Amino acid sequence: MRTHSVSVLVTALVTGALARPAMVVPAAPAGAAGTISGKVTYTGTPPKMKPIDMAKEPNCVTQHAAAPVLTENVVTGPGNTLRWVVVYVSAGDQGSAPATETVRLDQKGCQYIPHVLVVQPNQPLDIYNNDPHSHNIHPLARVNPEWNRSQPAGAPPIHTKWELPEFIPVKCNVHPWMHGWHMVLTTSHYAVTGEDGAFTLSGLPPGKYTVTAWQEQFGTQSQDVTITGGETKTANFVFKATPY
Amino acid sequence: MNETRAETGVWIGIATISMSFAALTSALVVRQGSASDWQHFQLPPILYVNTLVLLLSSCTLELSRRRVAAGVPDVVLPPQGLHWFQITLALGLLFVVGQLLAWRNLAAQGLFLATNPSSSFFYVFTALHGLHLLGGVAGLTYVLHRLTRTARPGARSALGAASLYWHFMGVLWLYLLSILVIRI
Amino acid sequence: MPDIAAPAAVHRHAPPQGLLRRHVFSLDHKVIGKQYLDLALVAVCTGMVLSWLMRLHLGFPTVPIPGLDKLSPNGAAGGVITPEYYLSLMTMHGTIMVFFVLTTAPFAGFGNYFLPIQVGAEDMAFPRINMTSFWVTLVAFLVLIASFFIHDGPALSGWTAYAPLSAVGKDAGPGQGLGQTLWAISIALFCVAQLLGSLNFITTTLDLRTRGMSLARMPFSTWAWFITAVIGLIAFAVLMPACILLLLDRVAGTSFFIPAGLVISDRLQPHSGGSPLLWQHLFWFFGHPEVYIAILPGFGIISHILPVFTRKPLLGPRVMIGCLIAIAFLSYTVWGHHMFLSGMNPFSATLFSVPTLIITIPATIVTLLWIGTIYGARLRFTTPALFCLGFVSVFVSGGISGFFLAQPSIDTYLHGTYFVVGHFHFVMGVAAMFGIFAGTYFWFPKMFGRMMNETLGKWHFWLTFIGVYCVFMPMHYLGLAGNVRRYSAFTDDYMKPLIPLHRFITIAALFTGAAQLIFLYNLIRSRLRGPKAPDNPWEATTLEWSTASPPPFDNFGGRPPTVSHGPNEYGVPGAAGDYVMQASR
Amino acid sequence: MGKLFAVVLTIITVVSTAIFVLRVWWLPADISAHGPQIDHQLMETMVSSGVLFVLSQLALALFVWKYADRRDGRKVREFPGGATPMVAAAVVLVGAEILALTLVGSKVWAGIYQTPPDPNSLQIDVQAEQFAFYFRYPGPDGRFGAIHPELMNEATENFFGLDPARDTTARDDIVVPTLAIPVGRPILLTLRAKDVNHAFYVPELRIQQDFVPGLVIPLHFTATQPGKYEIVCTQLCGLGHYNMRAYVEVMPQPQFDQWLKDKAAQQ
Repeated sequence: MRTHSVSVLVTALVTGALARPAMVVPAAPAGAAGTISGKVTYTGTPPKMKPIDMAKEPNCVTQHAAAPVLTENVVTGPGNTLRWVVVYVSAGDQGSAPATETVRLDQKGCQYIPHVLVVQPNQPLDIYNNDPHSHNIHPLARVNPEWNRSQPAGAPPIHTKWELPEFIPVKCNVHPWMHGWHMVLTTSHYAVTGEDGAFTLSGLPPGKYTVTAWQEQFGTQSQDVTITGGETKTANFVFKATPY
Repeated sequence: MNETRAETGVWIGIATISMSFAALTSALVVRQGSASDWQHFQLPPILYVNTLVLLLSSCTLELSRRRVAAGVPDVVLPPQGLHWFQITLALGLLFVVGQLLAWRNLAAQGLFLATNPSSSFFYVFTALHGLHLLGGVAGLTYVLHRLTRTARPGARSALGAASLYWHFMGVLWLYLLSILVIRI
Repeated sequence: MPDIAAPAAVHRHAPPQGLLRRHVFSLDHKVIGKQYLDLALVAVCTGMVLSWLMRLHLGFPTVPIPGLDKLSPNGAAGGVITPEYYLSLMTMHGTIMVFFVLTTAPFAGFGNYFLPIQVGAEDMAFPRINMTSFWVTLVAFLVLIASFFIHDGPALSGWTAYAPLSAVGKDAGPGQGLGQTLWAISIALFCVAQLLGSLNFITTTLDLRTRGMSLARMPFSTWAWFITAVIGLIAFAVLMPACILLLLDRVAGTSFFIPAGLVISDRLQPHSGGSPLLWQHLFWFFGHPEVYIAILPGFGIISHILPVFTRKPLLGPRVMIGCLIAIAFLSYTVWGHHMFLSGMNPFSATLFSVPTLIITIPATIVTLLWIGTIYGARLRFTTPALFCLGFVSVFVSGGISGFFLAQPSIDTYLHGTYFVVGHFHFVMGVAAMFGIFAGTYFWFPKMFGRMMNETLGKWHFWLTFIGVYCVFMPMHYLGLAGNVRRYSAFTDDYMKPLIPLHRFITIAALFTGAAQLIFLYNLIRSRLRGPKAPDNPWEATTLEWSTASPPPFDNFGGRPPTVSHGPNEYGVPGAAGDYVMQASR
Repeated sequence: MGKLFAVVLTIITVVSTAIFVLRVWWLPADISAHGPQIDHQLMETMVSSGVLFVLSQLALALFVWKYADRRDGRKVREFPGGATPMVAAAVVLVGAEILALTLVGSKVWAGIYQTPPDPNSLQIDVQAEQFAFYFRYPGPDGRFGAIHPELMNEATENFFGLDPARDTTARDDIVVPTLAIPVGRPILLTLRAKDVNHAFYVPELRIQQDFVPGLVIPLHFTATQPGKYEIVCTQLCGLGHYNMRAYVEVMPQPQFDQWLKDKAAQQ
């Protein structure tokens, strides 16, 4: 079985355990909330980010004529930083408010923007097709019901949501190179590392937390962090990269 | 004489069923050749007992038919004819029970429908034959009901047709058994 | 076969009493025939609406169709048809038309109604089985239609349902989950119904012919139904196990048709060793005889009706029957021509192309016999006559394009293009339909005791005749240009310039479809308020015209006819009214 | 009414035949070595069946025009000679035509599908999947890496499920979505399907072959005209069937070598 799909199963089980935390939101304690921040880097030689050849879809070729799109399974930045890593509180979370604002996923230039999208259970999700040709969204959900729908050019956005926590790989059936992830997390304390590989989890009441970092190719790592007052703790993650 | 309609109907039914099993046999041959994952397995010995039971039931049915034919036409069924007829039905059901035992034997060996292609075809062949045999049992009971209730002339030709179907079930099983022995 | 003495008129079943027994669960072959025809009518309306939706999508892909998103929120959000919904429409259009219209109407519908009367019997050999086969067909139709209303929508693997797309299950895409399972169950049920129906047809033809009705004196339509029943018997007996194996592959995890190592929707499928070509062989062994099941009753109806309106006997009646039998035999040797490029051994392509070309000889003879019958005729242009002439012309057009597809070398280019779509629509979608229209206009007076309106009938003919040529002849040009079939949109550079031709076809299809509403209106109005029909409005000779309209419960009012003449006694010098009835003294 | 039918039928026949004869819509120009034979076979069939089509339609129209019933009580006349001339015409005419078409046709077909490929033809591995074609060149070592279905991962562009870590021959394989071939050189494609049935069809190359899961099907041809042509799928494979397009670029040998080097660099 592929390495990262094993990791998907493991994390799905772990987050599944958190599926039904008491949803009652404890009143914020008197002291200020703490934050955890840090950086995600890698060691070793990461797989080469190959240019994606979109010859099949001329519209996308013209859109990316200037800068060819690279594969996004391992996106490295200056200083061995890793992008698209989801860092979240996997244990010790004292209940998170269910998110209500709508999350937007765009399909532009035959790419999913953002590549990794984090939502909370039952959070409204709108999927737009901004390309002049049709796409076909196929989230390969196992825990949630799987669905597979086409979205012709100019079709109205698909309004959907995910009920159960799961890490769902998403692919476009019409453009095989188009891949993305929908991470359904029960906690509201999460962050996705950007170009600089940095993340900050803020608004954490004092308590003992397990912070987990997930990367689609290299799996997950966890660290325990204890927050006593309003201070900022650092937690860095280093993934071991292999070229293939 | 439209009395032959029942027999003509059964002959056409026989043609249909043989065509279906011919199609399944060709599917078996093609499937066996198309990949190297064909694993032969030992046929449960009870199958041979079942075969004897089925052939015996054909003999008893023939005896019963001769008794009925020898009897005075349109008179209520002579007792021996009825006696042999009921034995035929019992043997038929015994055959079906025997087939189920064969299935349990295979299941005990861990060979289920989807385990490998040879067991798939074994189950499909025996299931379809068993189904058509139960159809034959239903036909025989219907004929028995018509014979015993009102000895209308049509009933005797219906018995002829039903016994023709039953003998075909036996022949079909012999053919299937040979295919199973050779191929699976 | 010696002349069979007419059976003592033993009333095996007395006329039914209750409303339910008379109209719903009836044992009377005439009621069952009408029920089949009504089912086919509903099916053809459904099929035609599906073809409208398909053509609208191909001609004008971005134009939203109002109300469609209500029928299928997933498939056509905002009324714009998505590719998977288009393929579902195509699959259901094909399946409904081939099975529930072209096999049900000419064979089961007219055959059930008229075969017993034409051979002088009072009913089918096994009335209960006959009733069962109708109700199983209806259940099969409902199961098929049900797949429109499930979450994932109907199957999308075409009416041919090639494995592994049809065998893998929901991983293969939308519609391939429950939708494909319902498709397979519906077709398996349909096979059961057709096998029982064929059994009835053959037994009735062999055993229940009245005194004097030897095989040689049977009308051509009876011959056609008899031969179609024999073909159907063998063909559906092969499709039945194929559907069972497909269902087992889908539900029980067996691997009859699914090989090892398939990665579908990023999942390695848990199957191994199956052969997709095995499904194609089993399907097309049924598939090609099926297209003859659709057209042979049409041959029978045209050969039955043409003499009536040319007032002269059919040219070469023995040759005609010989050709029907020859076509029946050859139809089982040609199935490989659907699979020239399917990965089958190329040597067998040459092997299959020879009988495919040979089968054009009996088809040509049949056409020449019809044209020869019109020579020296005294043509009466009633609506059934016009539809017969239309049938001959359209069958010629459809048959000619068969020459191209029969040769593997040309099929290399034309396979999978609109040339094939034009070919089989001309032969099955139009010629067989003209056979059904001719049969309806010809036998309506006998079935309902009322005449259909001739003016409406003629309008219906002219609009449909010209319409079908405008719809299906351009498909041959699309095929030559390489336009691939079963595409829901034409985004390829070399297909984009063909879109204007698709728009023309779409408009023509809408007009031709609208013309069918004239036929529908004529049917309903004539059933209610058509003028009373005499027993023999067309001055025909066969047995159904020597009894009342509509015929009594046991067809001949207790007096089974004695047949003294063949069905072809037209233009007889010295006979009263230039024809001699089959049952005349 | 008879005259109207005859006129309408004649117009339909004339218009349909004219569109065929004038080639308003016609095959694209052929660019393959075996193409002219197929075009010739098509033209021969077009002419012979066109004649058959026009004759029978016009005969039908003529008879319907002449023999409408004018209630003048004239007798019906049988076709001179009865049915035998019909049978004879069908057997002789159509039989001869079939014989000719089969004899020539089978040689054309054999030339493409029954002859073994040219030994020094360029071998390219083609994989069709739900809804794209991918082509694999052996790379400098001239050997293809082994395919592992469980390793197939579109996100990492590992379409053929290669295992470069352990399989050295797979390291230099070049996987691209465009089929580039040198002009004039025989090409041998090995077609394999990843999931369901697909097909490889290039109208200009006059070549078409289905992909069947579980089978590796060889297909060989030689392109004679440089240019960029479209490869489309003609076997229903699911919702993206209409969009499974790829391009075949026929280029002179030096340009092809350069193209291959550039693609190798990107692997």
